[in-house]
Amino acid sequence: MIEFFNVSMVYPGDKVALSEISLRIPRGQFVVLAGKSGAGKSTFLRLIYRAEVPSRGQILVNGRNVASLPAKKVPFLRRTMGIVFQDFSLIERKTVFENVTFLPHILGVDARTRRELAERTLKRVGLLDHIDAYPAELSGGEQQRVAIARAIVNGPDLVLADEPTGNLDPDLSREIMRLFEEIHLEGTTIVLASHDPEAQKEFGQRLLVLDHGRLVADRPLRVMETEAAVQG
Amino acid sequence: MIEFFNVSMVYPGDKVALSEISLRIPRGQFVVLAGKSGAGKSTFLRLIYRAEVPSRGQILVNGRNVASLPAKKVPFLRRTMGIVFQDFSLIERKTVFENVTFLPHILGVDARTRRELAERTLKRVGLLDHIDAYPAELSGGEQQRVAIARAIVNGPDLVLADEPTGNLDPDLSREIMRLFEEIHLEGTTIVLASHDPEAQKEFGQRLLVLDHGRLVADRPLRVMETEAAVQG
Amino acid sequence: MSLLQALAYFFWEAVRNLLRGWRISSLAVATTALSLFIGGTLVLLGTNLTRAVDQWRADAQVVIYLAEDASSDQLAALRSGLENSSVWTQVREVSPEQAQIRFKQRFPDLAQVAGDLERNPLPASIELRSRGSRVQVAAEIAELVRQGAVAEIDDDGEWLEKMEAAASVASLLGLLIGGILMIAAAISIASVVRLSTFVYRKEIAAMRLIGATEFFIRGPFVVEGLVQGVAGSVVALAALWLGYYGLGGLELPWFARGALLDFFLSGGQTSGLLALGGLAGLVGGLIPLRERTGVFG
Amino acid sequence: MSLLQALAYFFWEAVRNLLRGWRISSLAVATTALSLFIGGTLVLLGTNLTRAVDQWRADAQVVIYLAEDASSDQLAALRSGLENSSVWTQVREVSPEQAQIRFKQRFPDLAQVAGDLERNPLPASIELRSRGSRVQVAAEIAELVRQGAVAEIDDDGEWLEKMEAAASVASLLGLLIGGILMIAAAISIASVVRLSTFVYRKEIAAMRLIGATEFFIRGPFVVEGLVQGVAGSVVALAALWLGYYGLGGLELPWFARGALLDFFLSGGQTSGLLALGGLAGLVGGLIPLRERTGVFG
Ligand SMILES: Nc1ncnc2c1ncn2[C@@H]1O[C@H](COP(=O)(O)OP(=O)(O)OP(=O)(O)O)[C@@H](O)[C@H]1O
Ligand SMILES: Nc1ncnc2c1ncn2[C@@H]1O[C@H](COP(=O)(O)OP(=O)(O)OP(=O)(O)O)[C@@H](O)[C@H]1O
Ligand SMILES: [Mg+2]
Ligand SMILES: [Mg+2]
Repeated sequence: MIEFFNVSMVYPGDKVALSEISLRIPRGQFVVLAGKSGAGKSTFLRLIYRAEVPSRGQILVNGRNVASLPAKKVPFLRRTMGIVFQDFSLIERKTVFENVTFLPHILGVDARTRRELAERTLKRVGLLDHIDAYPAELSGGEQQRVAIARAIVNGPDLVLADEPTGNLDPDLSREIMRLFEEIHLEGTTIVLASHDPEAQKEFGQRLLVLDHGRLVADRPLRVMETEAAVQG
Repeated sequence: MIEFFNVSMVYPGDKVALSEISLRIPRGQFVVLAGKSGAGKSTFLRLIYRAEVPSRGQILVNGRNVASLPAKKVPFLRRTMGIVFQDFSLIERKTVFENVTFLPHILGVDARTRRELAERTLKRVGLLDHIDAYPAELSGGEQQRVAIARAIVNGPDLVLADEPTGNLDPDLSREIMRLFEEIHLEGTTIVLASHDPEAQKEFGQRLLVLDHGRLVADRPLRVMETEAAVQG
Repeated sequence: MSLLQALAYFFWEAVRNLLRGWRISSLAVATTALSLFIGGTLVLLGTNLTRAVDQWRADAQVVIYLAEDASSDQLAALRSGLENSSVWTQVREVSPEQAQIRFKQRFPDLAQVAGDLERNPLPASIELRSRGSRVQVAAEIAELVRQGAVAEIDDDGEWLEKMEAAASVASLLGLLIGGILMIAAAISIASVVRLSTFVYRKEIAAMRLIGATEFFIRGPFVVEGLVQGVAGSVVALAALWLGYYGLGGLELPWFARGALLDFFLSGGQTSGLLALGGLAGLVGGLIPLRERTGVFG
Repeated sequence: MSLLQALAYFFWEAVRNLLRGWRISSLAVATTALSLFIGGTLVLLGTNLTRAVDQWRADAQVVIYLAEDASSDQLAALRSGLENSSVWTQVREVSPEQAQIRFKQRFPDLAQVAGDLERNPLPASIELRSRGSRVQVAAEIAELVRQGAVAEIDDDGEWLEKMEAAASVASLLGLLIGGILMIAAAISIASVVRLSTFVYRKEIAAMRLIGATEFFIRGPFVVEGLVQGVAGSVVALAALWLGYYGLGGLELPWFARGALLDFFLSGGQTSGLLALGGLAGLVGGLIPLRERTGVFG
């Protein structure tokens, strides 16, 4: 489903964010992307949703070269994905409800169905109370959960999540990770960047580790029975 | 140094963020503030630096009632503090160097001394390479470290840090927490909100736990020997 | 979403943005209104001035003072020549007696003095009003002189030339200023729309990141420009109307009244103004969206 | 930071902001420039028109046609009365022969015809130029008529009145439009400064959060307004200068040339325009900062 062929990303000013990455993520896999701050995790995801075009190499998503996709087609690529951005990227002047159902809205889903969709999804992330609040009226963790709700509301094939639990406490983190697990079990491909050692130990099927833009580890993950041991 | 007397904070729309908090944080203490997402941690800090005025109760900082401080005096209050904001609040159009030395600059520190200050502080947070970058050119974790550098550059008496390691990997988190520990040992009072169980176990002298705006725990912390056990 | 739904969505988004960002949008509305107000004032002025000049042209006279020793044959020939010419719209004879009465009316202080004079010094004259160009009139005058019965000719034409030149300079200037201002209005709306895309660049980026097409992102901004332009022209029309009837209540010199206040804008001019505002808004809303380098890059 | 350092800091911050946000600031500069350009054009026009009208007033004549049967005593009395009056700045006698020569010059086609006439029908006249008000001139004219030697009086004054009214309406309109436009410029700059505080509201909030005083936060914005205003007036002056000398190269009717192009702005007017721009900018920079409810609340 996602294939990287010798992908390198060099930002203006010769900052190498990724170098020579080649890998294949099959449909339905749950991939955890780890690495230190500045290792290139966000860049890796940004290349997949074509927020950035690789300096070298090719990226295929469902067999399509995303770098050569005409600008007009990019929205249609992104609509097949649910994306949780590291900085949330919420729409400031829209309420939680409007943020979560923005894409359904422009896709022509009627108001009642949108409300239902939003309520169902916000319930999953524990934010139903705040459905009519504006982002500025929410705590950091609440904003993060809105971003997650927005990413999954449409039942996308592929979910890209950049540090989706950075602002959440351990219990809530684990709940959200379970949510991703659930979505994964419904057949969704997930690529999730995370610093959280819990996430890296308990969830996902495959761990990719980046270091200074290089892929230094790529190994299968198994769910480990450490949950009880580390409970806060 | 900081005293809360029956402090409650109710946001517009009757959202109770803090209720009836009374406590005293003596000079030089390292306090860790824990609690679930939405528990009121950011609000607690925001009240101390007068980004918000309590709905009821009084907050004294160095014996001064911050709620009754005239607006003109607020900047002078904040200058005695170093603050790390949950959303970083970096100045977009200024470089890392300019962000870190903004306050020294307007306080009349000359360019050479500012450069020295910035270099010394950025080295502590491991960002010397990015001294001339703009915030948009940094990764999430790098931006967070700029925010931390800015907070401590002036050697403040009091450091308020809201989730300062949310975007950092465990190793870097620990390094940054050690940095706070170091600053604390120089006599600085620190109030640090964090979800990070590591931070809550390894660092600080006192743990405050908020839950739905109530102070549900206030207990001393000792450094525990768990570091090796949880290493990622 | 169907096209109709999309348009409704654009409209509501635009209205919402305008209401929330009213300080920003009021700048564009004000600039448009001001431009159209000044443009409209100049149109009004031009229309009224042109009519006033037409009026004066109609009022302007060529006065032929008849020679005292003109024979009655000469006079008859002169009269029939004037009657048959197509240049003159009015031919009125003023006898020396009528001239004296008029003189007394014009200088009432002197009425007695004039009456005391042993002889009426005022000659008979014929007052003519003309239609047609200056050249035609000049040719006719030449013809009159040839007849021999004429002692002197007094022609308002020179002054009229000045007034016509003044009116044409004013019209030219009005068109120029009006044109510049309309461009300014479009640029101003464009700037405000561009600004509002800039102010909300993060939101726009967010929408784009989650898969909104350019059509949906830009639509509300185009409608925003359009609404601002139309709002500006409505404000301008209201101000013109108020100014027009406000001035009507003042004591003005007859000249100013004639040049300013004879006619308000016609229905065509009014809808033209509205259309111009809408056009400026539409162009203003579209310009920033065509740029591939900016926020919409 | 000392005050001088602070001002230098404000200035550099302002310039940096303006350069980075040049699309935003060019709107304010353009609006100011446009306002001052139109204002300046009207001032130029007003100055030149007033001078032109003065010129015409000086050129305007009262022509006395002498009665053919006037006695030489009457004529002598008339002449000495005219010479001794302070109202007339020029007294020129035109003999019937001179009148005929002039007539031939004026209507060259008819020169032959006029020469053929058995008798010169043109009367002798005296051409007067006046100084002083219409009332004084009217009184003098009355006096002349009383003398009895006068056959007819032809007075340009009525037309002059129209021109003067036109000039005064133009000046009034100029002042009005100029005033509105200056206010518009200040409002526009204020809006842009307010906008730029709005666009960078997060940065401003960040600065405030880390302990910057209002002085340091607002300073650069005030200077930004000032720089925009001055830049606008420099652009306006350049455009005026170009337009003035550009028009100078065109073929214009004599009237337009006289009314438009006799005098460029004086040094005082130039510095006045610059000062107005600066003032508009300063006011524009200060207005949004006085509001306690907005970004600076
Ligand atoms: N400006 C506001 N208006 C209304 N409600 C607000 C506002 N800011 C915060 N709240 C509400 O107050 C409660 C506490 O918010 P606060 O930001 O203090 O939580 P927090 O403990 O920092 O959470 P997190 O760990 O997610 O950052 C939340 O439920 C939030 O929705
Ligand atoms: N727009 C940009 N211009 C220049 N350099 C950039 C830009 N974006 C990222 N970088 C650099 O590329 C490197 C990788 O950034 P990236 O955001 O991918 O890191 P990350 O792994 O997501 O880090 P974090 O965990 O801190 O979010 C960093 O060193 C960063 O400074
Ligand atoms: Mg990242
Ligand atoms: Mg918080």
